[in-house]
Amino acid sequence: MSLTINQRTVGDVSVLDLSGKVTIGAGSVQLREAIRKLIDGNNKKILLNLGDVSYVDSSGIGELVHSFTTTSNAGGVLKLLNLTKKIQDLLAITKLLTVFETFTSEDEAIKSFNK
Amino acid sequence: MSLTINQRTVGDVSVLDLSGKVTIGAGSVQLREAIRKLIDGNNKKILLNLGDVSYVDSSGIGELVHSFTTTSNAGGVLKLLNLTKKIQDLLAITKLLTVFETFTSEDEAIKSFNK
Amino acid sequence: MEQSESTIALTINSNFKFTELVASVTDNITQIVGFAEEEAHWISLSVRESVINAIKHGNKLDSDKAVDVKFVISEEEIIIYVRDYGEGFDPTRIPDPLDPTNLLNPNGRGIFYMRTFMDEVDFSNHPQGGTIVKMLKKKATLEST
Amino acid sequence: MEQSESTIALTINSNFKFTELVASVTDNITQIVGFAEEEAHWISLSVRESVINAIKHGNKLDSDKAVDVKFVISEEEIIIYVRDYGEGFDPTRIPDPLDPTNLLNPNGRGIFYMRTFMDEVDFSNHPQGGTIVKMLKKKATLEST
Ligand SMILES: Nc1ncnc2c1ncn2[C@@H]1O[C@H](COP(=O)(O)OP(=O)(O)O)[C@@H](O)[C@H]1O
Ligand SMILES: Nc1ncnc2c1ncn2[C@@H]1O[C@H](COP(=O)(O)OP(=O)(O)O)[C@@H](O)[C@H]1O
Repeated sequence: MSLTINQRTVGDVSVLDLSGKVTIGAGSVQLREAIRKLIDGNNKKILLNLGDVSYVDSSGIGELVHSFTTTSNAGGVLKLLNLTKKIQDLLAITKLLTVFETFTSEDEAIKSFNK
Repeated sequence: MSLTINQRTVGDVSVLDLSGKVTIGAGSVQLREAIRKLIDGNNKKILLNLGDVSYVDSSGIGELVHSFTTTSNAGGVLKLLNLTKKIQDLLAITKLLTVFETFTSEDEAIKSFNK
Repeated sequence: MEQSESTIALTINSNFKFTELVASVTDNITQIVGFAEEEAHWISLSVRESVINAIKHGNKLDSDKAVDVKFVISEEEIIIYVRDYGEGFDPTRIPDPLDPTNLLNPNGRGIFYMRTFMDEVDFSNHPQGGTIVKMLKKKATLEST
Repeated sequence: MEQSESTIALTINSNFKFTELVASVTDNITQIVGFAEEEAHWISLSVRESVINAIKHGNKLDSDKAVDVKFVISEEEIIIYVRDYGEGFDPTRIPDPLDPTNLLNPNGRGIFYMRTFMDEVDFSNHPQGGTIVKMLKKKATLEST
């Protein structure tokens, strides 16, 4: 129903595997806390894996934007991995593909943080 | 969504494997036709396999009763295989377990027709 | 102690194609209230039976006539009202499906199932015509402290 | 040629926990009309956005206030009305989410998505107060003979 976030570390990159819905309510709060914790722990290279996100609405997109700006404001970098077709559409329509760096390969995403 | 009926023959018994819903609407009509065809073709030993039936309401129970009486009236025998817990409950509550012969093993069900 | 009560109202035209929709709303609501899977299944069945009766016996399949379904939920129970715009009927005069002479009748089990699965089932006539079925189901309470 | 029109009406209290219910009713209805999966997804998203706005901006999370959703369907299209009991607003004066200065705003994309995915989106004020959002979507027609 709501969102499950699994956290892993690959090299010096923190990967958050999201699965479920990012909509108004539970999903947003959890994502916000996960990002906050990473930044507080000085983990500022963050990769959000959206491959298993089943539903996103405008609040969910807003939450991705919020994660991005929170990370940037703390001097970090947040990138997106495995956009579903529908998330891709929602980001494209609102010109957010120009804001986010997105990847379809985890390897390339990880490498990109240390270029 | 609605009902799928697959027909097989084991010895001289016609087995109808039902899968889906037996509720008001499509499911009932299909079952009625399948039984009618068997009887018209002089196949009067009928076993209804309900193992994959996901939903039954009072119309569905009524349809099982209708199948039973149609077959009996034509001098045939209709039995039930693999009742789900919920169908079992619905039959028990309305005393229909005293009407239907029911089986949990297809082998035994088939054998019972020729005892 | 009731924390809060909510009402969800749903109106459909008299067409069987909308029974799945009502069932799915019911499933959604019983999940919000927190009924266990099996209880939820039988509540949904009871709602389905009463909506089918409203469409078939009440509104006599006249698709211009509405069926109004209202769900009143609290932390402990659900009350469902199903209203049609038919001529009404006398629920004390329907045949007993358990009577041996009725056992092989393909019809006549809907209300019996409703009464079996719900804690309360009441029929009344709406002042402006039509039948109102009221069904109540309390959540199974854990007997632990 | 319209064969028949049906209306489904749904009323909820202003609580986000009911948005899934409205979405699931929407999914059920778009399936009945026969929308393709992707169209159905975006219709459901648009309904969700407008219901969330009605709860949040219209009724300001006052759970005693209702949100009325009405679906009018035919063979070719769906029209959805979402009504709240708030103070209304001027839809011509909302910020453009594509404006570079708004790009990183976490809010302000709901109406834009609704306008993108639906064929028609109109806002009006109900004579008794509150906003009515009307959204229309036609079924994609096959251009074959
Ligand atoms: N809403 C209603 N309006 C008028 N008559 C009704 C209504 N609901 C039930 N009935 C009557 O009660 C009878 C028993 O209903 P039910 O137990 O659901 O079985 P069934 O619908 O299979 O006949 C119906 O046959 C009908 O005559
Ligand atoms: N039903 C409504 N009642 C009052 N104001 C509304 C309503 N719907 C939208 N608005 C106003 O329009 C603005 C834009 O809405 P929207 O594009 O959905 O983005 P968001 O809800 O994220 O702000 C809202 O911030 C609000 O001020």
